[in-house]
Amino acid sequence: SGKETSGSIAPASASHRFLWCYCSHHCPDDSTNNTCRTDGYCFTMVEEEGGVPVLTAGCLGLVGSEFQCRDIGGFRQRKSLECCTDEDFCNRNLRPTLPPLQPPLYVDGKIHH
Amino acid sequence: PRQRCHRKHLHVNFKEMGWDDWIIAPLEYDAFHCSGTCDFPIRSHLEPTNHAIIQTLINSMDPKSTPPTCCVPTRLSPISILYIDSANNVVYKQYEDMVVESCGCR
Amino acid sequence: PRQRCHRKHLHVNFKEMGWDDWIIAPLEYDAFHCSGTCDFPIRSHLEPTNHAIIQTLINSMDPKSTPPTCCVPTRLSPISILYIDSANNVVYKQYEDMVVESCGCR
Repeated sequence: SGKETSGSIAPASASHRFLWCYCSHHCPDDSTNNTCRTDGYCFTMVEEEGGVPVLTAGCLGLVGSEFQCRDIGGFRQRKSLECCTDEDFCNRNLRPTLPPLQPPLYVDGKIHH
Repeated sequence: PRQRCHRKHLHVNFKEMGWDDWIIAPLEYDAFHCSGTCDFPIRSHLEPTNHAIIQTLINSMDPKSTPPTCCVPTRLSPISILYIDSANNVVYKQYEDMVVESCGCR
Repeated sequence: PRQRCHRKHLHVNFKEMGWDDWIIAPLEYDAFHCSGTCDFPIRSHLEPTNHAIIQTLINSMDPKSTPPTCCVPTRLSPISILYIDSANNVVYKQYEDMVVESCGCR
């Protein structure tokens, strides 16, 4: 699920200035010191990989940020993403939490995973 | 871990392709190519379209319903080639979109 | 036989994505997507760039050296969405590049 933090501008009206973000895991090739720059949003995401929560962070463009920074109900993999745009490197302090585990389907006495 | 969408070298050798009978120069150059995965969220440097983002979201919800988006060139640049044309003239011509400058998810 | 690059249906259901809390209409639409192989020679309707042609040639000569080119959207069109923004205003906005009109090899 994705959330914008309080104080951040709604996706559609983010002004066309550039924002510096903290970046980890798959920064742009020309990135220096784990930073990147965008016309849109910084993000931090937590996703479960092999049972372990992994944090990644970086830049999202303004185009499509209304979709990428939005809560998504049905991700196959447990993951949660938060966006921000209020100040440079605002994603350094974001700590999204993994959505709760889906309860297994319990039908006529047999547990279906 | 799987490598994300990025630009990689692609050495093109016109001689090996048997084109040194019409191409004078260059006989080789680096065209680059794009390779790697396009996972959610698609970072800004991969310049996703709205459609690419929607497709990526749906793929991550139901991988069987649609494939992930593909890592392809988003910016290309030309090179000029000196060659002999069919009338045996030596020609110097700029060929568009011959070198990958950046890759993205589409 | 493997299907060549072409456009296929992709039904997008914003309600299933849990977005009916902000999107009023449409709650579903056909975004289409691109699928299929990009084999040599790449037909004209797939609008290959020079780079795509060179990469396809090299892939057919030495498949290990580079992957084939990828079937991706080459022409997209917008849709307009009626939604409620974070300040609780009802907004009607055109979103670019939401529907695939044609596919090609890149």
